Amino acid sequence: MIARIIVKRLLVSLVILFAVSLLVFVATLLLPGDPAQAVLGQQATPERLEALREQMNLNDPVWQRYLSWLGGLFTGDLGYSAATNGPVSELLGDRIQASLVLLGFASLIAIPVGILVGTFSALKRGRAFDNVSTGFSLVLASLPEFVIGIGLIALLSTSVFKILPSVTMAPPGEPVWNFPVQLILPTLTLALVVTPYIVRMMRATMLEVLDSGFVEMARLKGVPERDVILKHAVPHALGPVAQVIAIQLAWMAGGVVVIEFLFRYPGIGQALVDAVTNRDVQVVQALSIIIAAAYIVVNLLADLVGILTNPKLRTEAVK
Amino acid sequence: MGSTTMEKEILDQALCATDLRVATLDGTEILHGIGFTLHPGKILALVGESGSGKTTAGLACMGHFRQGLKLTAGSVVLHAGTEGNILELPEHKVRTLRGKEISYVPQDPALSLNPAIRIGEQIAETLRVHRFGSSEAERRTRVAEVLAEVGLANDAAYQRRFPHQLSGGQQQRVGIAMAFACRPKVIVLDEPTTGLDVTTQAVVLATIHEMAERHQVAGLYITHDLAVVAEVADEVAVMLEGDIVEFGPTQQVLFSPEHRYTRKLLRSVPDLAGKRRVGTVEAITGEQPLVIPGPAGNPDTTARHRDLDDAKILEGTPARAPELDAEPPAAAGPLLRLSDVAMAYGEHRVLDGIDFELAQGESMMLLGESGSGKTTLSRCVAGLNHAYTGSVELSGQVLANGTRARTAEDRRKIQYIFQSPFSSLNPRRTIAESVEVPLRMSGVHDKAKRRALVREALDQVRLGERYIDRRPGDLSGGERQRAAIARALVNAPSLLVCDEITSALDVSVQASILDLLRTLQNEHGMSMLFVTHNIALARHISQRLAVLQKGKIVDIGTTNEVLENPQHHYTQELLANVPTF
Amino acid sequence: MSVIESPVQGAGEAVKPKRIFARMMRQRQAKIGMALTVLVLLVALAGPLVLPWLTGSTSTEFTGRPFKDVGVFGTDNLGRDVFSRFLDGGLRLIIYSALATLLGMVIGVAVGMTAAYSGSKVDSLIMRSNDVLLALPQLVFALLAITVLGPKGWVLVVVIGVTHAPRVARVTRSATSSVITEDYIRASEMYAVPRWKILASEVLPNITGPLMVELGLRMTYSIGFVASLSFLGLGMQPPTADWGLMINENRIALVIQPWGVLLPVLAIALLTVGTNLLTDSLARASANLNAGKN
Amino acid sequence: GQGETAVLAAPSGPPQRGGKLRVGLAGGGAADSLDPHAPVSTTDIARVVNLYEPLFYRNEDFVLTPLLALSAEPDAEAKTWTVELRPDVKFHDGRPVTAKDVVASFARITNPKDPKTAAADLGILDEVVVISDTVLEFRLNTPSATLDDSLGQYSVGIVPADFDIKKPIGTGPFKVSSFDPGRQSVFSANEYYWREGEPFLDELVILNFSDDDALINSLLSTQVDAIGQIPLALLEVIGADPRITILNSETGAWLPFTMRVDKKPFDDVRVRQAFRLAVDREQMIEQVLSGNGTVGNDLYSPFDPGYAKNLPQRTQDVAAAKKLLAEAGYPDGLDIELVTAPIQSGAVEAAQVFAQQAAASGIRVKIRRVDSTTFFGDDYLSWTFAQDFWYTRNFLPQVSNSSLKSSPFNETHWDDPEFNALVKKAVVTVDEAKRNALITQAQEIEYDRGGYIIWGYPNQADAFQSYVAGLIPSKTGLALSGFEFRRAWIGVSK
Ligand SMILES: Nc1ncnc2c1ncn2[C@@H]1O[C@H](COP(=O)(O)OP(=O)(O)OP(=O)(O)O)[C@@H](O)[C@H]1O
Ligand SMILES: Nc1ncnc2c1ncn2[C@@H]1O[C@H](COP(=O)(O)OP(=O)(O)OP(=O)(O)O)[C@@H](O)[C@H]1O
Ligand SMILES: [Mg+2]
Ligand SMILES: [Mg+2]
Repeated sequence: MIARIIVKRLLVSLVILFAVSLLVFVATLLLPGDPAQAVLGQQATPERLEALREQMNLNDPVWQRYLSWLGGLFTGDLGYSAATNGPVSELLGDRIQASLVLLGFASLIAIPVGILVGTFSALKRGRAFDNVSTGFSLVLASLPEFVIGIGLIALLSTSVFKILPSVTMAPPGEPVWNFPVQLILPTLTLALVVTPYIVRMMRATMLEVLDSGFVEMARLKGVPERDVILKHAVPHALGPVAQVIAIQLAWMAGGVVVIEFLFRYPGIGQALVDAVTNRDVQVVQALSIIIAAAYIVVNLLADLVGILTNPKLRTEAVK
Repeated sequence: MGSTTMEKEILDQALCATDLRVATLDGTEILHGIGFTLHPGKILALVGESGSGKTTAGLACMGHFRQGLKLTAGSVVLHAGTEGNILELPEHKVRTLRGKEISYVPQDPALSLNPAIRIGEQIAETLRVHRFGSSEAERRTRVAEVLAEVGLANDAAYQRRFPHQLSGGQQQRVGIAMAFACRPKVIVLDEPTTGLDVTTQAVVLATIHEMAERHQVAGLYITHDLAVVAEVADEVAVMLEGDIVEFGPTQQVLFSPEHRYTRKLLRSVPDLAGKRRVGTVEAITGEQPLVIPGPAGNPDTTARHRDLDDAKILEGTPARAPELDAEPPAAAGPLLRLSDVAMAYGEHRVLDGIDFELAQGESMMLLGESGSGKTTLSRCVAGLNHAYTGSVELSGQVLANGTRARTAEDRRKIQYIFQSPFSSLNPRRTIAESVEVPLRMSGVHDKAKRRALVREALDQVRLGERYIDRRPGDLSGGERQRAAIARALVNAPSLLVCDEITSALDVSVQASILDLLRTLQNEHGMSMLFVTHNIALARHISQRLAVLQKGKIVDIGTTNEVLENPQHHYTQELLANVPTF
Repeated sequence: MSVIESPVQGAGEAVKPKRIFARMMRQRQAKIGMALTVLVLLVALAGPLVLPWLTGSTSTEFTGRPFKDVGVFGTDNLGRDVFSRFLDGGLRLIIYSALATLLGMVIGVAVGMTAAYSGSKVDSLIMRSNDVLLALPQLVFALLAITVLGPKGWVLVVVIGVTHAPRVARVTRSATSSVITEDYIRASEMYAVPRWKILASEVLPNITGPLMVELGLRMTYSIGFVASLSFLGLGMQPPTADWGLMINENRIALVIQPWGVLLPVLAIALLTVGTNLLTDSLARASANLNAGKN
Repeated sequence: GQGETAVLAAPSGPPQRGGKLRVGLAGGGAADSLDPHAPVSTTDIARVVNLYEPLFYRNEDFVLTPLLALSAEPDAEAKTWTVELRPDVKFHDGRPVTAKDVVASFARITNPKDPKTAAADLGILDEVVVISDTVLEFRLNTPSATLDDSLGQYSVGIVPADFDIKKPIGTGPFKVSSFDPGRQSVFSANEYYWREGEPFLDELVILNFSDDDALINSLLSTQVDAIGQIPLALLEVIGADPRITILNSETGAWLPFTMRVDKKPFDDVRVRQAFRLAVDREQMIEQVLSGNGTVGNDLYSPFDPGYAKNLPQRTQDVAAAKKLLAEAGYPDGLDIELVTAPIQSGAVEAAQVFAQQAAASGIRVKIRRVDSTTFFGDDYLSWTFAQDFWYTRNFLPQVSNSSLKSSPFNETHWDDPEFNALVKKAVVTVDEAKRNALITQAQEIEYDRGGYIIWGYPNQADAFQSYVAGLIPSKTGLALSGFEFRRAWIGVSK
């Protein structure tokens, strides 16, 4: 049954991805400037330009370019970067890895901390802990991410305590995780950006669940408070919180440019801005699809959590 | 009484609550110092209308107060005080009593069972936290045993079901099983049968009765249904706005009530036999004696006086509207004719070839259990479901399927009233704004005229001028339902379709609504299709009765015919299960 | 005592917005939120008017070398008075954010309501398209639009508004679909009230609760987005005084001359905290109203 | 290796050998390359300077100095130049540099199918002929008295005849160990390097940064040893850190406003003059450069021996500007759009200062900020009023780049017959004094009628950890001693 639901969602996701690819392709067509010119720069001769255009298939009709690009996607060929004169996959491979590492570490901190703090807040509703954590998460959630980043750098790296490196600098070919100390600040910043949302959602959902009939019933059955929370309340809050986490993760996948900028982190966000300014169309396209796919995958995962924590969805017929 | 009996009584008591006072956090008192005693093997019924504080009192016995409420005074002592006043015990001590010594059956099992935990596990959990039995295996056996006791299957597969895989009645029985699992001495049941159909209700009531008797459990049974009280309770306490206004053995309270409120409450309960008159206006179903029988069939004089007074007041009201006589209904053929109406939601056939006719000025009751298709059918008539096949004729003319396809005149003639007054009026609009919608849509553009018509309609439903600019939030459920009826009346329809319009309301409110409908029928000769699952209402509202089961009409005829000589075994079963007193 | 039909029934569902507002303002955090929001709005609105009278310079005049302690809060990266720029720099940010939020809300609400109301086929079509838009990375969208059309005010507003729309549509749809099952909608259907009118006058007033909450959230997000775009150099055009731009221009000197960053950061933070507090208490107020329903 | 043990005082005494220098530079991206003849970004230039060497180069005092050549002599009419190569120079792989390699290098640069950066400049080059193993003849189609200058650009490095970009080989003090475009490049010392004792470093790491903030932070947190080009406004503060040393170099680099002389309103010389008079140059230097710069007089090439020092310094004159504008038909002032982009630190800032200053003269400037790619995109060279950035150059090479009809980057569309004639004559004048006189005359024309507003020459400020030694100020405008890391050394073992 679960398998059927998942297969169905997967199919829908594929359709969505397909539509995204179409949109992205059309959107990138609108980018001003000639990609070939962008590669070769000002002094390029018309012959050189023409040759490169041919090489980049810029002279084919639009639909044909789309189809060949789409075909490429299926075979893992993401296209050809104008900037590096090499395959896009080569350019992005390390960056995707780096982004995943950042994302992974940040969520490793943010998710458990967010869930714990949110749960405690809900349990201590109206008391000091709740007020402090609600206040903190409110303020953190209101600060733009670069403000948090700049603050942390000034605090921990350059001004107050000079204990952490402020930028990431792995030598080429070496993965970022070989330098764990350099990962601390970007990870921390990202975690601080994301955690408040999880805290707030967890708190709100927990409050709702704690007010629900079955939690009251568990208490009336004489179940000790610890079990009431762990066995009865928390599992119910996980479904909706998973949705929020998914949205946050998806945002992290594509939206952390500012943080990557700040810490010179070699992730895809920076590559994206670079690619747009360089008119590196195929890189923009590839990145958009990758980010969209990431969004869809995490959402799928969140749905899965929702299904697993809700037996009704698990056992009922596929709608 | 001698002192020995007193002592015996004390020894006998399972729970004694005294001077319970509960208030909201901002100081409004909800319970004004009530007290009662529960005895082993006996059931005390706590009755009263919605909001009178029944649930609050029941939970107070468990030492539990809902968020926003607090105890201000009072004590609850379990079997002769071995534990002391449980309201003063620390939370973790109270926890050890809950579920073990005193347990609770919630009103709504759908909300109170954890949807993510299998039912067997939920029962086992109670056993586990109270260290019932010495091993897991022993507890498993107990789970199976208690499931069997409440009449459910108890095999492993059944225990592995999730709550949503059970029907409402089964869920409720799981709740009862959970409450009885640890063999408690006291059990609090909060309206455990509300929302169940009569047949299921009968089974659940029997279960409760039997369990209480067998295990000598003291029960506190909270309800607003007096018929149920007559079935299960040994004693009755009547609550009104946080006070117990009357207390005594069931027989005494139900058949010779002392308090005026109790009498009023009793008078509002419809009975299948139609012996009592519900409300003050006569139904056109036939003459009813204005007699409320006492326990031994003797007329209850106290009640009688009141009713006779009421009857006097009504003397000016003619039994039938004069114009009704002037215009014989049969002349123009039936007002409404359904032929071969059928409807399906996907694969699921909900209506399966419905045929019937309704004459002008006639009132017909459509009876059936939950899910039998009553709402679906009445919505087909009103044009709210347009996916039906077959034909609906009004005064000989076939109507289009959906309201949008019907003419304004068709729409005016058939009016539909929804079940829940809490949902059928837009909370953001004033009563006048809601009531004038049909006028607006049928082309009455003059604002003053609309206002006048609205006022008139509100008058008809006995809602005065002062309600006109209020919003539904400021109205009680009964008042809202009246407003909804006013909206249906404002355009002077010829057919009123009422879909369980009283089932969300207290009995006393129901009585006044029935009153209103009868008056309308009397005065305006309106036809009515009255949908309900409460067969006890039959004689109080309708001349004809149709019984619907699984999308088919299985019994149809005049009310008397059907009630006295039911043809279909389903109707017979229904009639057998109706709780009466 | 004798009244049977005493109106004891629950206070009923949410009523007049006025009541929500009063209920909201009774909460302490709403008062704080209101105070913060009004304070920042006041600075943003009145700021440009008191220049150069209050600070002695306009927001583009030079008062000293860059990053020096001239004037109350020092100078910025070009030697302009930070305080003057701060006073002059809030209005545009707030207006753009407000417009973007409004645009997003209007589109999102219209689409969400239509989807929920149209039911099955149209609904799933709209919502799947919505998913497509959600999956499309926002930043790519913003970058592309701004690169193609240039960082003009209306582009910012439209870009941000459009990225809001699918999210608002989602919320609106779920709010609408719970309202749409209410019988008063059926009643309007029964009287053949035109569909748009049902949406506008029956549905919309009843989903204002979640919508207001969403509005607050979106506003916060807009402010952050406009500021972030300015931070990346894609937002306001120089020499416009703008809080986001100020942060970008002056952040290299955070350590020596922090005011150029701190003032706008503080203002943005206060504003978003303020709107968030308001939103939160609004949510609570409407939740309380709904809780009284039973 | 975080350099915790670094001393605070600058190291002194003889250079020490060994160690690694990590250099952070802003700019560059995925398009970075190691091509010796097509450097684009700052990081490209830094790499090219350290990997390859041209025949001549401009030293820190902007004096043209032989590098791989020993000398270059023109014939009388400056149509043939004889170049003698430095002997015993070896490529990274140990092979000796021969005349053939030089020929191949220039063939690669001027390849008509794929012309490199310097190709336009070397358009006059007909052929390069091998005379002997160490002597070559450069034969020109048009006489040029300044060919040696053209041979002294960093983008004409000599590479082996069989050069392959995948295995980049040159004669520079460093050779490639690894290269990651847009991220970092690691170079190691060239053991065959011809200069005695140099380089001192074992390893050179060049890191790309896309953000000034990150760049400075990395220096402050000792993750890099030196950074090129810090914002001038931060000079004092960064210098105040005892761990950090500042390298503040005067340069002849310029950041002009460009007015298209063939387009309204700038087709009227009075408008151009009015714009030039509207600028308060001192204030420009103060606000944009925090005082770290030299005032300009609307002339480029300040280090050229022929620079027109005699011309009076132009200053802001609002009345005169207004008058000129009124005469040109703009009595109420005029509206103009200034296109700017972050093409160089200070560019966008200068635009803003200009907008503010010009307002006094009735010039209402609307700034349109675009990104660098757009700026250098399709519309580059056709903006009516924009900005540009040039490194230090001498007059004639600069003119051939930007001030002739045939110049590849003639932003102002400058094409003045009188000016052209003077330049044409100067180019073929071998006698230096005469040539300089002609240059002065040409500059006077620029001063009166030109389309550039050259308000100043920004200093180049770099910062490095105090334990780094051997870096000296350079007038070239290139960061960190003109990127000549061959002379850098680490003062204390880290
Ligand atoms: N948590 C609470 N906070 C404030 N008031 C409450 C709370 N719970 C109940 N009340 C009020 O207390 C009164 C009694 O409520 P209670 O639920 O005990 O009534 P009830 O008799 O059980 O009604 P019903 O038949 O509808 O279940 C009502 O007026 C209700 O509005
Ligand atoms: N929109 C719908 N889609 C699918 N099935 C439906 C829908 N509405 C009702 N049904 C099904 O049709 C059957 C008849 O429903 P209907 O509401 O007419 O019953 P009812 O007799 O009015 O019941 P109740 O007494 O509970 O109101 C039920 O089995 C119900 O599950
Ligand atoms: Mg109750
Ligand atoms: Mg129904």
